[in-house]
Amino acid sequence: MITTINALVDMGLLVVLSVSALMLVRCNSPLNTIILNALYSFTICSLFVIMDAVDVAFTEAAVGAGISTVLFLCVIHPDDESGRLFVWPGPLATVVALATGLLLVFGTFDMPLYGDPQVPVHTHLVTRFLEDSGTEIGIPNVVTSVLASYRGYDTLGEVVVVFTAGTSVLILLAAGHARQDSGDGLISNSILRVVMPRIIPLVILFALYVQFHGDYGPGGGFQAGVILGAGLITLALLTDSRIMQGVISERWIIRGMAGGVLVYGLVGVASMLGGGKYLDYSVLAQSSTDGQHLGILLIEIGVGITVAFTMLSLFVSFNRSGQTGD
Amino acid sequence: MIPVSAVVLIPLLGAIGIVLARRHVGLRNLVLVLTGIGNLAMVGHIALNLSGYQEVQVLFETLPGLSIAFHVEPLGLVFGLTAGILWPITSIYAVSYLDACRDTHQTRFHALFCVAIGSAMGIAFSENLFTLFLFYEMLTFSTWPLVTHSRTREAVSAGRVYLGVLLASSLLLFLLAIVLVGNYGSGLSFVPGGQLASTSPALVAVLLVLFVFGIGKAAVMPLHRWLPRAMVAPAPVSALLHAVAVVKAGVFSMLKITVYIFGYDLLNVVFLRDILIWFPAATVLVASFIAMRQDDIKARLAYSTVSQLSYIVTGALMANSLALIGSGMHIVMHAFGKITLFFCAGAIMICSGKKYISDMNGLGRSMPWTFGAFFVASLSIAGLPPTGGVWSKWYLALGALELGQVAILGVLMLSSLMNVYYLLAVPLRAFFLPAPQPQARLECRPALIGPLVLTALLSCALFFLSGDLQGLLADLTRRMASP
Amino acid sequence: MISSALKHLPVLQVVVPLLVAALCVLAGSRFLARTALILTALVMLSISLMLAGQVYPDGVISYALGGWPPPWGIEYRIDMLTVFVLITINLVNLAAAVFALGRNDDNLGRGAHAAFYAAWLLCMAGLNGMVVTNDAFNVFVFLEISSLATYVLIGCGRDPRALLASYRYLVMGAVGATFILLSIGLLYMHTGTLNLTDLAQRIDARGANRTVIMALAFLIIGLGIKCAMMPLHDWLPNAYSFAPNSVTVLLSGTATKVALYVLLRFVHDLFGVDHALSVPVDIVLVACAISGMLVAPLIALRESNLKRMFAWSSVAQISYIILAIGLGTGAGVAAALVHLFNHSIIKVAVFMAVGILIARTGTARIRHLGSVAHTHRFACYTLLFGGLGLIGLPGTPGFVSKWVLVSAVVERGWWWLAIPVLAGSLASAAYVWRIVEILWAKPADIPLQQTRSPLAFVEWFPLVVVMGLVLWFGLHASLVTGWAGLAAAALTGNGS
Amino acid sequence: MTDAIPGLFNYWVAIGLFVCGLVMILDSRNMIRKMVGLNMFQSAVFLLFITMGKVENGHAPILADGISRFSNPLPHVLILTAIVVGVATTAVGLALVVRIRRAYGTVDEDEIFDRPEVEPEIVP
Repeated sequence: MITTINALVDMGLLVVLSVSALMLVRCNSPLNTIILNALYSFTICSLFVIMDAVDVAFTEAAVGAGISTVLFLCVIHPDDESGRLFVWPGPLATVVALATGLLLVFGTFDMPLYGDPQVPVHTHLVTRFLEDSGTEIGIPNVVTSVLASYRGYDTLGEVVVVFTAGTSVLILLAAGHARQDSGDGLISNSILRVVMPRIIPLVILFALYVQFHGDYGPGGGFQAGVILGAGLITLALLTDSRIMQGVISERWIIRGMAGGVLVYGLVGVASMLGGGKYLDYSVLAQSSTDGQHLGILLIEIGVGITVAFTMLSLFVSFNRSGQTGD
Repeated sequence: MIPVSAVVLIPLLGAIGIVLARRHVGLRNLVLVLTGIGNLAMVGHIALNLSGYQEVQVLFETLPGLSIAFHVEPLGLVFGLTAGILWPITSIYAVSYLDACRDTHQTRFHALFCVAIGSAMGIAFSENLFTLFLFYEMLTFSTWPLVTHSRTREAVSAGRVYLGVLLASSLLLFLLAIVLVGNYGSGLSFVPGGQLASTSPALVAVLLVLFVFGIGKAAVMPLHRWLPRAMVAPAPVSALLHAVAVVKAGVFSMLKITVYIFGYDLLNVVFLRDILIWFPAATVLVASFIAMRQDDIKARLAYSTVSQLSYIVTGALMANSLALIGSGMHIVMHAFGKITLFFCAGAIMICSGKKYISDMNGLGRSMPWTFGAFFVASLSIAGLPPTGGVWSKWYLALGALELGQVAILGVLMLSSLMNVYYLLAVPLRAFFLPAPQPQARLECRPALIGPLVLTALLSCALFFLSGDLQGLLADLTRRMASP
Repeated sequence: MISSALKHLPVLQVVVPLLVAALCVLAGSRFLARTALILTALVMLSISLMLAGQVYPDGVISYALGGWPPPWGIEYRIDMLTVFVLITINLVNLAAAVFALGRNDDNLGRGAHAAFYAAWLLCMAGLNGMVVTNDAFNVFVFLEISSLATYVLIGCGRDPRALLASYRYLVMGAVGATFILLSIGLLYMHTGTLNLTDLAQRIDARGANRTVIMALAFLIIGLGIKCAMMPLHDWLPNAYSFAPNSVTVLLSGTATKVALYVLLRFVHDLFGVDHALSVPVDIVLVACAISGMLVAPLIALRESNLKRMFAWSSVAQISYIILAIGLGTGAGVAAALVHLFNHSIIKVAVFMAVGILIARTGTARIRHLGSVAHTHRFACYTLLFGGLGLIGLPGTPGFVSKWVLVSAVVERGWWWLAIPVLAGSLASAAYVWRIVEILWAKPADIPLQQTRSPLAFVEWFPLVVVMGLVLWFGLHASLVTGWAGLAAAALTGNGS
Repeated sequence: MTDAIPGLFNYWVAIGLFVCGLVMILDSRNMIRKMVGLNMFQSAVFLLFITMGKVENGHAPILADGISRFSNPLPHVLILTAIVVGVATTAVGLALVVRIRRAYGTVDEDEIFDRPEVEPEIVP
């Protein structure tokens, strides 16, 4: 039985989470929905931290609370404010949802209890990751080891998902619309305009830290990419977006998106050429752990590039559509 | 030795030839007639070299145990010969008929006609149920455009009934029966003695029901509705397809299945057979009743066909060698008789514009050849000498006696009496009743009259040739006795 | 060099389209992307065929990605079943890719063409990835790659309703994917592993409990959405009808088929054919299948849009595959595979013909298509023959499918199931013939002569090839059925 | 049974979120709100995964001296990927919403579906 303070915090956060979920369901205004959604994301982030999933928490904070919120904000429209969002769910939806829920509750009684270390989840695959990754891969963050090496192929898939999303948004929002240059920056608050540009180098520095420190602590290419992307987006928001276009054209943003995927994919090709299986980093250098280090470094860079440029691309696409939509 | 499949491929190639020659009417018609003659020559070749055609010819093996294959056996040969002889005659009739109608889609018509005949040939020489079903459906689909040839609203709606009944029965019941035979029986091939010897009696009974009602082309009531509706088609279609190829394909399938899938030994012990036989028997009577009340000549002929088809189905269900001979002969006799009648009906419609029997008083004197042929053919259908029809009915009657079903014998006799009444009435009315107004001579051009006189003469000739036919079929019964 | 590349074929099957997609976006040129699409499609098909050449004599190929042995790493596992599906979808892909070069009815903005072809390749990479992988979570990742790409491909349709269709598919698809993720989580919870082979063994060893049953339930719902099983089919008709024609061709032969494959894999491999689960999976699948095969054709019969009508027909045909899967026997699996292949090639031909017709006449409204057959013979005759295949008339692959299916049904002892199967055929006959009647016999509604235009090579060539396959496999089905039998043996041999 | 309530509470909350999300997806008219529901729906599953990865008295799975008990990193890896997949889906969905608004002037499903279906002009 779990009686630690950890469990109490856990339960408390769960209650907060439930409340915010209910508020979200009942919420009637689009803007509030989005803000509440961000709140909900942060709560669940804290829960992830409590449950030792620091990398996940980091990602959820960057994505669930960060990127998603930005995307939602790009899409809502002043006209939507008038409509009532919440309606009491119809009988069909209620029955379907409740039936699913009851089925799940029924199933929970065979599930392992929270924190029980003696269940198959903790005794089968994971023992190798925890016990041997130190010698096989040689980096402390087991999540990074598993993510980038043991299940590196899934991560390639993940990058491709990001790339696919970027490409998809590009296709959807490029359709038939000539590019319109916005005049001034979007945020006219003068304090922000003064302060933010000075912070942005720090943001970029932080991103680089997260990128390369992922082996040792929470973080990695994905989170770094999001931060870098966010920094550049902020820059664009604050200043004349043409400045950003001067720095980097849309063409190159798109190429960057593809470039990261290629970096990742070609690391795999390189390991095939080196005589190993696809994404077997051990063959990339003299010693197997050096190879793993090198491989993980390279693919994390690939991830970072794709994610950062995809964030930029998403922003550019949505931003353009926002301007031309009116 | 030319392979059996040539009888199927010649008409199909002919169809392609007709389409290719569509810009030159003369060439197209030549191709048509040559295809018909070539096909007849091929069937004749098979008939004369029976000993050379003992082998099964496998065209495609779709799956193990599921192949498109052909063989030659007496029943199929009889059906194939009948269709083969009548087709070139019909071609000549069809060309002149459509020209007389100033039809503008003759290429389509003739090409599909070839496909339909090819399908009928495929049915005749099919070696197994799969091949039979393939060509059965091909026949259904290739005749749909012929039924709806005029593209009028009435024709399209008739086409729907036509396709609906035939497809529904074949896909739901016939196919189910084939699948069951394939899975529970020992194979799909037609072999003397049948394929169901080792199956349970209940399954055999179910299969019998499925086959009798699944083969919609045999038009056993209540699945007969498509046949009268199909009469919107041009006369040559009604003549060859709905008196010979399509409907005979149905009853022929019935016969072939009873002989080669069930086997008479098995069929005679199925209790349900004695109940089921009353469906075709009732059809014989009821259709004759309806035919008596029809004034439209093609409708009357259509119901007469329904009735005569059920003679054959009844014969097939009697499951004895006399009835088999009778049924096999009736395929031929009825074909020659009925095609003549339809040729006549077409000729009357083209040349005098009349289609109601009540309008035909005295018409015989202005169209003596046509009504003469009608008279002869009516005798054949009714089963009176000197036409071939007498023999087939004779054997069917003997078969009914052997079965011990005197009631069925009665039904057949009664129906024949009605045949006499409703068919012979037409020429008698035309020759002996006075015409409402004096008429000029209306007889059609020779190309239209020639075929119908020829088929009428052939009906008479069959009276004398029936010995050969009987010999052929008796050979089959011997083969069944010693599989 | 070559021989070493042969060792890597399983992963190349997926990585080649992935990287080419990235290169397409990098290059950004429409011309290059089109060339790359065709070449990659060819390469993918060749890889599948070569894999078949390797698997047939050698048995199963296991490829450990990253060099980590399964179950710790991700494993690619190729057996006869895998290559069967691989060849099917890559064949379809090649045909659809060539067809996509023709007149396209998409709504792409400037500069989006290269991205469109990239999305196409990503979709195929995702689908191939789902097929070759032997890792439950990897299935989910590649499912999402293909799904995202599919959403956008559908959304490229010219009609604005394509956007709605795509959106709806996205929502349903995301729910389905989440169900699948949940199911994978529950399986992982019960066994501690993600490798399918390992999972099967551990489920066998530990027995089933409520967690596993729930996992199965959510899996069936999730995959049911992706493969458009009857009550969960809502997205499919609109998605197919408003997508660009070439995309419809692609999807009809690949996306749902791969979902069915995954269903087959999970249901048979993990839960075993005769596994003593206390839930009647077979009954559920069969009930859904029956409702699909009877209801969908009736809706198709009332449909006013040609493409949507054939989309409903897909729902119906998919039900046959689900029925075969639900039988839970080796013969059932074989029947499912046979129909999977046969329906793919028939539907591809049909949708190509429909695409050609719509591109010419400018309308998909059935009632505007009167007498079109007289001016657009090629497309209409293909449509006719494809339709006959959908009905399942002898001489077409459809008959072979139904024959094998009904035989499997009878073998299972449920001979009465043959009745809905055949009734479904009859219902298909009704909607097919309705179209035939209009195309051939209804008076023309639009100035037909003006709609004539010569067929481009990329339009008729793939159609002729696919039609050739349809004709060939209608008459010589032994290759397909034999292979399906081997594949079924590979599958049912694994689970128990 | 005394363990069940604290031991399974996480799951139950996750299920509650799951149901809330499902209701939002099934019954929202507003397409944007539907996407929010989808996010919630997915996060419920994430919560379930992370819950099963937790080990009592465990630490974040970063190897360090003196710590021997770690929570399970594998669910973390899976959910990292799943979160990314989720946001990718959201992005594509919202892009579609933007296009739908452009084409129909609204993001209210009922409003769009209440309109009569207009077939586009025939353009051969």
